[in-house]
Amino acid sequence: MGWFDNGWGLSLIVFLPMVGALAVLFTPKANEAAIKALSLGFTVVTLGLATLMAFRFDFGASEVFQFGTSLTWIESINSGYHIGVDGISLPLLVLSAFVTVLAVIYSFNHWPEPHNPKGFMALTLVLATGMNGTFVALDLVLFFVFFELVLLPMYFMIGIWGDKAIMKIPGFNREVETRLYAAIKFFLFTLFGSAFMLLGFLALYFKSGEFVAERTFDIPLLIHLGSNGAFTGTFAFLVFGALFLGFAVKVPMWPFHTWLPDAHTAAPTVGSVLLAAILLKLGAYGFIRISLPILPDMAKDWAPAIAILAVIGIIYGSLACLAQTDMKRLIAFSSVGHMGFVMLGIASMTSVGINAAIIGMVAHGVITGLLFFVAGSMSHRYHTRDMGRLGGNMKVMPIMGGILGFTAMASLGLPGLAGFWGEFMALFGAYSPLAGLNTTLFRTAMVLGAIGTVLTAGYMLWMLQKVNLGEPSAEWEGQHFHDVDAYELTAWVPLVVAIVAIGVFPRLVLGATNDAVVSLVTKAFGG
Amino acid sequence: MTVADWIAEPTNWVYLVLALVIAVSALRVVTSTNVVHAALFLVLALAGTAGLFLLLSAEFVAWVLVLVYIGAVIVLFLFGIMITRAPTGPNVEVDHQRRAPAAMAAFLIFIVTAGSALTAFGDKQISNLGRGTSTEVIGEQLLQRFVIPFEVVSFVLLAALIGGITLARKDATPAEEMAREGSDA
Amino acid sequence: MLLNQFLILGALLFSLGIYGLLVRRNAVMVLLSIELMLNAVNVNLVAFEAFLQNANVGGQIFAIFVITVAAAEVGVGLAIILMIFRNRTSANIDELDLMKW
Amino acid sequence: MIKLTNFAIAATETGRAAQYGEGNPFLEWAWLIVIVPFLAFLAIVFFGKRLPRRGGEIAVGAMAFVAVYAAVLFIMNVTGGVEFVGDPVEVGKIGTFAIEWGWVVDGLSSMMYLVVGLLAFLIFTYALGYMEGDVRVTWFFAAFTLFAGSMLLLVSAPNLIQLIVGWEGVGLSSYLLIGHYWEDKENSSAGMKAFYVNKVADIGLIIGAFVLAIPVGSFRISDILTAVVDNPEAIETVAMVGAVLLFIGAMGKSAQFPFHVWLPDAMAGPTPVSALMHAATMVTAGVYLVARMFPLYAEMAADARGLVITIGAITLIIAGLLAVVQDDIKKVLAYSTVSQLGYMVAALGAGAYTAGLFHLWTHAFFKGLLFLGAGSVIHSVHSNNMSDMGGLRKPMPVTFSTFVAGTLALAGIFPLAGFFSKDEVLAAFNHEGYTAVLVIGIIGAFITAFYMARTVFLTFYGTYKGHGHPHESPKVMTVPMMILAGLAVVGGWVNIPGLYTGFTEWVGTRAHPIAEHHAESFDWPVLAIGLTAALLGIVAGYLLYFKDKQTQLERDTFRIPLLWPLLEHKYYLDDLYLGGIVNPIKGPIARFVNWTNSYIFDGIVNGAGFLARAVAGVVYGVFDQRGIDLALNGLAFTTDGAGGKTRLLQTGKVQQYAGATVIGAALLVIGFVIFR
Repeated sequence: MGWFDNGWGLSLIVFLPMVGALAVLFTPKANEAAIKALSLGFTVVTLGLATLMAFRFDFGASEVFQFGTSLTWIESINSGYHIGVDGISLPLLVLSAFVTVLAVIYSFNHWPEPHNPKGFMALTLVLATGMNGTFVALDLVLFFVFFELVLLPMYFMIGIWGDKAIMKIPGFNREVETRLYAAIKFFLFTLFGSAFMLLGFLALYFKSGEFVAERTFDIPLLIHLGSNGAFTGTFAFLVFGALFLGFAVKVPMWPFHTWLPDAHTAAPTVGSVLLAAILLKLGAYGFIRISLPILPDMAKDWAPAIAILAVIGIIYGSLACLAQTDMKRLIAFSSVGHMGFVMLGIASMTSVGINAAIIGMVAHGVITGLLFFVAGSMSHRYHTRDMGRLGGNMKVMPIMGGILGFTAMASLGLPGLAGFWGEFMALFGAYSPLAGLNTTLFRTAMVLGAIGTVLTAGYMLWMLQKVNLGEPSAEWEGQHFHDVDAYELTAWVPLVVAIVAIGVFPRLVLGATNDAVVSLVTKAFGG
Repeated sequence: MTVADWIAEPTNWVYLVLALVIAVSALRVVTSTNVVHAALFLVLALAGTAGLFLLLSAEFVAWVLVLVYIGAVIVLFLFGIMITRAPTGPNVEVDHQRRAPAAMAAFLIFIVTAGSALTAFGDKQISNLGRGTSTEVIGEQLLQRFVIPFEVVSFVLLAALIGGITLARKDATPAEEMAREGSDA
Repeated sequence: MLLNQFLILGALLFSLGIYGLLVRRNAVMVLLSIELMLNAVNVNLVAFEAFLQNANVGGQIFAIFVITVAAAEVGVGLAIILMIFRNRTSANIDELDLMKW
Repeated sequence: MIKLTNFAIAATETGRAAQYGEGNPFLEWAWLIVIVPFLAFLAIVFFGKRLPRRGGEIAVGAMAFVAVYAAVLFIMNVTGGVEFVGDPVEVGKIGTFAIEWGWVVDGLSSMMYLVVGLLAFLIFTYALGYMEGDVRVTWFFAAFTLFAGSMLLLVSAPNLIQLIVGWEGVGLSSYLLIGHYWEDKENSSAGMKAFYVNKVADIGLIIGAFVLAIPVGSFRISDILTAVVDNPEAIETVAMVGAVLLFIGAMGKSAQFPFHVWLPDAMAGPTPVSALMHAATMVTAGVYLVARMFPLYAEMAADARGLVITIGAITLIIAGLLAVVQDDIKKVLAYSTVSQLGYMVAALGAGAYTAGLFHLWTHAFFKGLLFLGAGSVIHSVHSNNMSDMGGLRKPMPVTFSTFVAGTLALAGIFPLAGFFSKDEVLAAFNHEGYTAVLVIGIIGAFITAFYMARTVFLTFYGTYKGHGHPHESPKVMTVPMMILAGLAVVGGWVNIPGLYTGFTEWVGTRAHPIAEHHAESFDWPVLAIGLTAALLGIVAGYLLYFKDKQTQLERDTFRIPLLWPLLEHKYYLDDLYLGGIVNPIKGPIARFVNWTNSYIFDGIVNGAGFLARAVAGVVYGVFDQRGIDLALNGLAFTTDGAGGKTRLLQTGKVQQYAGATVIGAALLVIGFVIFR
């Protein structure tokens, strides 16, 4: 298995989906069965490799980058093809491969209009390459390339297969097609952030020339420099600010979140799932992988600001949820709140908080992914997402209602299910932040975050009451609704199992992350 | 140099007459409502210019102008007018309604060029005109010192020739193309 | 003879040409205006040649070049006008706004 | 007459050396009683529908297992004492803090295992009959089993994280079961209310856990309590805050003032649910938590106990008063439960560990029994309201007799269970010097007896006012009631001061023994006063609601608020009513209490909800959609608009371009000339 360990395995995980995308492109459009089989095959093999990697991963040395390789890539700027996984990226990589497979399975009989499975599958596979690549890249340029690669397929997914309803933009006397509005907003917003991020990367690159012989984009090397106090002062402050903008938009943190509800609402089901499950994680992952270790001093300076924004996000997202009538939009706003917990964990700058962030991300990935699946299937059947018109779903479609209820419970952070650990540990981290940070501020943030959990419970139960409980409205009388079908079950049951498994046995995630996080925190903040 | 001195020079009388002819006919070129008239006024203006060239003892250029321009180009124009069935009668709207901005632009350009000429050259005289430039000198220069521009210009002419033919050649209409494809099949 | 009397006449011809260029609707007449402008250039070239008394008569030779290029330009220009006329049965230049956003 | 101080004062350690511990197979495998309900839950969800009783048999079987296993553990504790902490399974590590699943078997938890297991078994059996033919009987049993599992997980928790997991698990099952008939919005709203109120209180629990865990470096309860005992410096500074925060969590789960509002609404669930969860077990989780952390409260955070006892006392009196004015039989019992929980909490607050748990123990039996009886009645007359009942003594003899047994036990009549536990609580108040609380407790005893008497008389005596023909419930329901009635009678005999105090030893068998006072004999004056108060309460109820059967209901509305009939003849009382002296004074007070309950405390909850919605609307509508989005869209539209305007310049008309070029060039030259 030498080949597997020395970079080929990881490269395969990253690029197999891309190969799959090409294969799909060369398949005749009419041959849908082949397209489905190809995309399923490629994603399953990718997941298989990722699982194999998880099994071969040396958990005793999870702070070391494993399975990696470092090749020359763009010589003129000394940027290399440097990849590798450690305990922080492994869970996210597996999550990404996992959710992609489920998304493909779900797509088998849920094609959003316009049909065109060929294009949709190809985009999904390209997206998978971008997502996997971001989690394994150890070179800033490589990271940036993968980070941006994700944008394009998602833009087309939203823009082509999205919601065709005409929406009125609040505050403006203007009507646009939802999918176009959302796609453009998503693209521009993210690009806006990425521009700053790239600036930050370049600044690091040029500054690194002062410390090493050749300027470098290499993340481990930069981390080494950063933890030895290379980057300080106004320079570092500005660089952190630039990276912050780039990542915060992607997370998204309040007040950079407004693209998210629109994008999630307008995207086709699979798009929403991938967006919620993986794409949002890229930003927070960037914080953990790049911002914190490379610029530890600035991270400390910025931590209160991050914490405040995170808490505002939690409360704000929850309140906004309570005002929604559109089910998908509610779930989208819930992401703002949940990612607020992730960011609160990161802001605490402790091993507890960062562990919380990672397990929170994984949990949010499986839970919100499932929520979007269910919401998508429901709107597929009812042809509406208006919660005022839904109701009594437990009577109409008991299994789907049950899964929705289960997932909502997981989402509100019920202990014993995956969502609990992220929230609980994030609050725990915020209670005792890194020494030197303002304890009062962080404890206030913790209390507000805890109130946020109540609000979360509030809107989730409210949604359940509106959608699941009560009597079905007269509108649906006499109509036949097909309860969960085989494809949906195949796609959902693994998520349900994952939610329970992580909830009961969080070591699935923490076992990989803890040592890596502790090492990161020790290196960056000296313990 | 006073106006009186200027008037005293006989060539200036000739110049004045030619300049008036050129100016008036140029004005008619751009104001005439009839295309044919405009073209003919252009002939007049060009003829006047040829006269000016003679005055400046540039005989070869003067005759080239007459032959090429008046002889060939204007004929081409008249063909063009006829082929495009340009409205030739009076009372046709040959101009835009936006004359004022155009006039302003033209006037600005006039001010700029005339102004710069006046400031740059004041009352510099053209003197020692002698017997004029011989065609021989021009021929020598053209084929010695200016041979490369000469070749380039000839190439441009060739390109223009091919381009003109290509453009003006009548393309087959879509219907005809269909018919042709059909016969192929 | 003053140099300026030729230069100002050239300027006048050029301005009138510009006026025509801007104001004419018919493409053929626009071409006529362009000829006018080229002619103004010729006047200037020849006048300067006379003024400078240069041995290699560059001004006159360039006037000849200008005449030649003008001929070429008229040939191509008319061909284009012809084609446009075929396609749109009009040689009015203000109806040609394909370069619009 | 015996003086108040005439009993032994010396405090004795209750801890005893445990005979059973490490290595005992029963203890090593005790985790089964937690796991089996969860497995049963899964089995019911997936296979329940296909079984003849739609999954009920799995639930009952699992509970039988739990009950038997718990009984074995309990007997082991009774015979020799049990103290055992299972090897925890580490399921994750965050920094240096371990997340572990484990189980604890000691005196306290084995008592709780037995209470949960036994009552769950009996009530599940009862539910087989009660829920027969229900729309979602399978789901009912699934959620009910889930509850049992969560409750056992909570009780068995060796660390605060597991406790929180179980804690929220019971909250979830409570939500599911209260809203069991979710076709009506009222029911699902009641479930949500319970969940919210608990969730708010849980903030206290969770933060309290942080507060205590940080200085100790572990979430293990044993580590925290060891620190309390052996290493006070580490934890002293946070002990008070942590204790108060944990108690806030307990207040939510145990429905203490001002968090009690959810419990009466929770009666929207099926009656077995009310019996098991909202009377016997789940609501005692808060009491259990305080008891589990008692060493913390006993010594370091003694000031926090002031809060505990105050809350308990307030709760017991206001809830008792409220119970008097209810017509819904289940609501009477619900307020009664709140009131009794107040006794338990106040007892713990007074430092009487054993007394609080003893009342928990007896209360579980008789209140469970009362709810089952109420359920049996409701099952028969299809109404919750006592105004639809009456005269059921004859058609439902078993229900009647068991209900009366439960009533007497609750009222604290010798020699039933409630007598001993309530007396011990009151004696503890007296001994610890909380005279005011003692007075409140005695008044509470009177009120308890009074409203229970009223309930019995309105339900079983007089004339039947409902529709249809009431009938006795089937055996599957009456047998559990009879067993519980037996326990309600004898349950208190395990802790008779001066005679047999086994219970004290049982619950005192734990790793960190509690130093508390144990009387060697009854506190006779308190006993006498308490018993008298209870008897007077029953007499008062008799006078008001038994005599003159024809008009008992009509007078209900007038007489409920009155404690008056205790002293006055009934005709004279009517005169007083008619004279309008008492009614204006007393009526409004009870109504005021009721009003504050439904308007102030309920109002705060609802208002908070509405406020949140309103704020949410403003935040979303004004701020998000018009603020941030506006700025963003504004930017976009400015660009767009500017583009739209400027594109008009792009006419495609060559001549305009040329004109512009010419003018531009000319101006440029002029500019050059001017600014040369």
